[in-house]
Amino acid sequence: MDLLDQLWNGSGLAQMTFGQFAMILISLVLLYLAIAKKFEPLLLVTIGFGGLLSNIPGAEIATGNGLLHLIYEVGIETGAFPLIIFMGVGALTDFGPLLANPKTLLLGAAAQFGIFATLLGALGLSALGIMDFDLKQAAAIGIIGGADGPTAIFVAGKLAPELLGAIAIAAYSYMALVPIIQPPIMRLLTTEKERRIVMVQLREVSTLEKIVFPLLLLLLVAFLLPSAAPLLGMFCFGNLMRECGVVERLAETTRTSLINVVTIFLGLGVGSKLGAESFLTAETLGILALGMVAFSIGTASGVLMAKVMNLFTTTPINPLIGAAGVSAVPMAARVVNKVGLEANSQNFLLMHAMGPNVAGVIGSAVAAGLMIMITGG
Amino acid sequence: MDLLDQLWNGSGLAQMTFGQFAMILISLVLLYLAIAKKFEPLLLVTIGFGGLLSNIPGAEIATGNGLLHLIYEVGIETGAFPLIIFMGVGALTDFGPLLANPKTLLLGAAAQFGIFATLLGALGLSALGIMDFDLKQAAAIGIIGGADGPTAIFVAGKLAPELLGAIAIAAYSYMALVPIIQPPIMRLLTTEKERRIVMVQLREVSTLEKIVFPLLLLLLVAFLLPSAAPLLGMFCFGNLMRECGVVERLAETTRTSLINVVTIFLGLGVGSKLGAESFLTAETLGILALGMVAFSIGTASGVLMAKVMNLFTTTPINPLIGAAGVSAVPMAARVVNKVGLEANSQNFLLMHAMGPNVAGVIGSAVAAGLMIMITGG
Amino acid sequence: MDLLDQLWNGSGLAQMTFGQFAMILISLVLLYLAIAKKFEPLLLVTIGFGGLLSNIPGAEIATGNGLLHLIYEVGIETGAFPLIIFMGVGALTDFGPLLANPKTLLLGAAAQFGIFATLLGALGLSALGIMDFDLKQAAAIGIIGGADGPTAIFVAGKLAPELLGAIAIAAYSYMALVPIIQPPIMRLLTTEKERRIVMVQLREVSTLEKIVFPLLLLLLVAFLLPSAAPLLGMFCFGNLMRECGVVERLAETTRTSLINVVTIFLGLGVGSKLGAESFLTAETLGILALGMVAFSIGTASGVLMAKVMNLFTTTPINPLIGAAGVSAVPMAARVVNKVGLEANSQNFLLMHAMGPNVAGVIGSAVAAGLMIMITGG
Amino acid sequence: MNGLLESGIELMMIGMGTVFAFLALLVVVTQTMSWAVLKFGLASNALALEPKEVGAAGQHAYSADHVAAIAVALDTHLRSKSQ
Amino acid sequence: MNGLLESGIELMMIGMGTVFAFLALLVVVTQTMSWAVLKFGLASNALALEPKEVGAAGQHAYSADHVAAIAVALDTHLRSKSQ
Amino acid sequence: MNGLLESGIELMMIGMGTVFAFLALLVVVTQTMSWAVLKFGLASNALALEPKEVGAAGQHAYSADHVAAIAVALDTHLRSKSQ
Ligand code: NA
Ligand code: NA
Ligand code: NA
Repeated sequence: MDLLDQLWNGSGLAQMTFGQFAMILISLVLLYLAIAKKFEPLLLVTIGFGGLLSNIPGAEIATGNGLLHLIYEVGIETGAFPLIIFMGVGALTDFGPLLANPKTLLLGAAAQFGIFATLLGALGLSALGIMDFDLKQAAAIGIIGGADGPTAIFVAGKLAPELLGAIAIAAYSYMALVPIIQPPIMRLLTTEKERRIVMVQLREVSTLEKIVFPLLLLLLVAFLLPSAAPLLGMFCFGNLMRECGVVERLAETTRTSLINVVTIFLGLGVGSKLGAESFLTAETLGILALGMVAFSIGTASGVLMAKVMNLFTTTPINPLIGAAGVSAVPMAARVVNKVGLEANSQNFLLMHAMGPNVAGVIGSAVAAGLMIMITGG
Repeated sequence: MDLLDQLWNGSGLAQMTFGQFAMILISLVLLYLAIAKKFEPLLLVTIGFGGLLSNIPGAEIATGNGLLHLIYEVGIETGAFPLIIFMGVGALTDFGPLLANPKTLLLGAAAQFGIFATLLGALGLSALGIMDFDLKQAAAIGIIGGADGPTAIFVAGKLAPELLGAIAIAAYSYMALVPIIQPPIMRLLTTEKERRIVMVQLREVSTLEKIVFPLLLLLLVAFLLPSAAPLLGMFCFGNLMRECGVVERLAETTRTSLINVVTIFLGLGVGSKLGAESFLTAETLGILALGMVAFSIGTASGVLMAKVMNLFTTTPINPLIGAAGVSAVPMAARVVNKVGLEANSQNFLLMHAMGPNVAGVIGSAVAAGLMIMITGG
Repeated sequence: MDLLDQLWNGSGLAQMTFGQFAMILISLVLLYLAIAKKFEPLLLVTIGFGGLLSNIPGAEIATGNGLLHLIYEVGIETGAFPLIIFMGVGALTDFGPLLANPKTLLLGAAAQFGIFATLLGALGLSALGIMDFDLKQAAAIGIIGGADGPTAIFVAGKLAPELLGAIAIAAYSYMALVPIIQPPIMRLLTTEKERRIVMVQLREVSTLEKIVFPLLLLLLVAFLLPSAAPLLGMFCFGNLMRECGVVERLAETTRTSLINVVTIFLGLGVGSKLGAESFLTAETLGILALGMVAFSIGTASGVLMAKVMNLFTTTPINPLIGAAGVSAVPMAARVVNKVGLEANSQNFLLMHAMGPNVAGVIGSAVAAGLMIMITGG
Repeated sequence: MNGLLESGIELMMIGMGTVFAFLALLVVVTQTMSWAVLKFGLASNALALEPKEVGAAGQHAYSADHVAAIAVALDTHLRSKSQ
Repeated sequence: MNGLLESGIELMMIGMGTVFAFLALLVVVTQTMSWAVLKFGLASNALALEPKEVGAAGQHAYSADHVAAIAVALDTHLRSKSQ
Repeated sequence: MNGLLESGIELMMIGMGTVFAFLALLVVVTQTMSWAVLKFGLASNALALEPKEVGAAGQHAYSADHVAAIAVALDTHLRSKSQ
């Protein structure tokens, strides 16, 4: 019978490829990690479900006029969603700890070494003939080391959209793995005595300083590194709305309804890049491996930078807080606090680690701007 | 004087057609029913007002670059708005009662007979030369029997956009009329004794079952009926966000701000299809008549199915809950409860009716997917 | 070294024009006024920051595929954002005081004289060869006198997008300056005795009247002035959602999340029109000067109209409330109250001034519709 | 340029005329509507009397501020008693 | 037109068949899943027991209504005492 | 491929240099700004002292939790007294 044939031919069983089946399993693993293990659930639930939808054979949800493809085109190809998320993150960020101790910005700078080392690693793998990444792709992969989901997605969307799925998965997975990846590196590179260092209490920061800082940051970007202006501009805008005190209803919506809605669609849009044919490649394995290296090097650089700074300063810095410079806000700062408490149960490093933590966001946005400018995004 | 002429020629009085005048009256009636009689107000207020705006002569709000036409193109032609609403409905749906008594899924299946009978009716009217519906149009009209607004709009947008206004009006009107349409049919097809049947109390359902169910449903769709994946995928996504417990802020926004905003724009977009020239046709009358038939047959099928199931089972089912299988959540379940209480004032059927009620949503989405696949949407 | 050259050439210092530098200063002044002086902060913070972003050399945020340009195209060029804001304003507006004393609608009519006088002024400056505005531009400039931000942006977007930045800045600046601009004019045109007039207490208005009024207003627009239908239609829609009592969840979202999100993007989109090359022109100075005139004439007309009405009525009107007819809701009504209290410390005019205040919104939307129709928007 | 000024004057006259006529008509129509509502006793009909769907928007008879005020007052009151 | 009616009948039969088959299969799969969850004691595992992230959505053990009710009751109580 | 590695090394050096230079400059600028704010007594000026527009976001001096706590405490207190 004709219609029964049509029904069978239209069914998933008749059309499913092995790759799609594998991707459905991978998506289910992502959902398991997000739900049962609480790995960055806001993004991994949405990306994971998007991945499921994208690999349903014949449904064409992630291609043509399918909803997920439209979401991708409207929000990710244009860069709009990552930028709006960044605005929301700005509206959620308190620069107080950073303003109380601005030197910690240098820790956020050092941790970006992970980005550039990974870029070099990606090019090295290509030089050895193991992988085949060009400069743009290597730059996009490097940004995983920035430990900033929206920054990574923004850069990948500009420089290497074909790798966006793998890069986003790697970025969020390693951000979720921060409590597992960072502590051994932190312990390896510091002595027990260093980990016990008690830091001077942070001064209170005035409202005016908090209002002026995002404007100052934006002006510096405008004068020196305009290519970082979209990311840092939206970040500073969100933060100014938060701090200026006269548009509280806008700030409130930005950090609740707006960021939530955009997170859902960003996740689905990224998920649309988990189609089997583009995700199940050797490149993805390379990206996952390089991402892990990026995180480790970033963590190490931050810690070592803090030790270097201690050679030049009289008010000592606990080198553990350098690890927070990779960003992964606020997870990395919490990890610092936990490792610090192991060494000295009275030493609360959380607020001290928040400075390098948000500095890491600025640092990787600066690195992202540079990459886009130089490799011509 | 030139300008005065221009003013008069631009006025509504000079340009209004009789059709537009009639449609303005019809829109006012819809608003009256929504506001004074509380007929599905969330949709009939917005659709009704959209209808008013669309019939203002010369304002061109529902054509060209007019706002309502843009809304239609962006949100309804693409299918995005009904799908987002479905995600929101998923985030509002509790599958607990269904999981406690999965057999009630069969009641949700039976009630879809209304859909297919109506399809046949529409084709019959065409065969008789009374109307002139082709297969796609007949399928879109049949979906009214699914008693699911967003499903009906989604299908009509794909298969018969020219009938979308009439189909949406019919679907929401009859959903509002459930308390009037269903009880006589329910009483006619059941004995007093049947209506008094007390059902076994539902067991408690664990969180894990609630988390796994939407994934299971989606996988079944993926393997067997991918054409239902957009609708059921977004529905399951919303439900997973609701149940998984780790993205509560996303679920909360989905079932409040997001669904509210999209409801407003969906209503206005549907309203843009109430232009006189496309709505004031014999087809609209046919659709309204067929929609009524669809509802009645769906109700009857659900009730009769419950009676059939009672022939094969030891734990008796009150056949009234079969009527809830048409969906129209939660109105149909409330009607079941009310009719049940008339027969036995101690017999609360509400929770028992919620199972077939949400099963009806799944059932009509499955039917919708089928229709789109077979008639080639 | 090649890369260092590229870095320097890409920097803001190397690329910045004097105009961009000046616009950055102007944007900072707008932010200062918004934050420190609380000048219409919801719009001036967002427009000001948009202006900053638009003048970062080389960042191209407000051109091509830049986020702000996309926002402009999607939301302002189409007219969608001002219309959605108007819907939100409708959901925030209480027509009670107006319904209790409908004659105050005439005060809202009189105050629109500022619009037409300014239009004439703009054409006069062109006739004198000082400026060079055509009829459409003059009409768009005149609307500043309506003291309604979204109306001004909507009209400018249709008739003179090249002047949109200056017109929006002028409109919101003068709305913020209402407490400074209006009182001297009000005192000049009234006697102490007139300012002391105590008005009859307003009657209570029934729910039904509040529900019928927006529909009545829309029908009048439909029959007489369809070109005002987009603006007044969305306004009435928001108001009907507010008053009808059956879609409270939609009304609530409209006046919170939705209006907040659209305000943010409207501000950024308007800010994208503050690029140096289009803003730093003699026309902008002309627009600022004309806008000030528009406000003053509007205020005077409202006050004088109230005095004229007192010649024909037995229940006296305090002429101060005429000044609220320019709209600038609710600032103008508060100014009326304050000036009234100076003359008679027991005379609270706030509620009496709310009538002409919302009448002014209707009046300028009517004027806007007219302008668009006649000058062919 | 004279032509431009002339259209401006014409536009001003027509414009103000229309605005006034429209709003004056709205006055009459509104007054008639209110009169009809009061005349036919509709101001107190079911529609007008039905309470708004308050739950959805979380509006309560006692606002959070109100509750806070009462609670604080009680708190203070009881503390003063306990001394 | 007969052809159209015939496809309609075919579509109805295939359609109802598929809907029934799909939902019947869902019944079986769901029952199996529930059985497995209960069988392997997963219904009470960590996952199921962890409380939902309630804070984010502002759900409190005592709702605003509840608090209002208590506050009002106390208010009344204390007023009556003070007379 | 060597060319690619070379551009990578160059990009790394320029990149880290720029990131450090930028953030170091930001350190100096920020410290200067904070110094100026404190120096000119702006930390306690009207702007800094004005309370944020709290009403709009529904933040109250007494949070709902706080009120709930007080109300529940009172509830308990009065019940214990009434026994
Ligand atoms: Na970072
Ligand atoms: Na259904
Ligand atoms: Na106005």
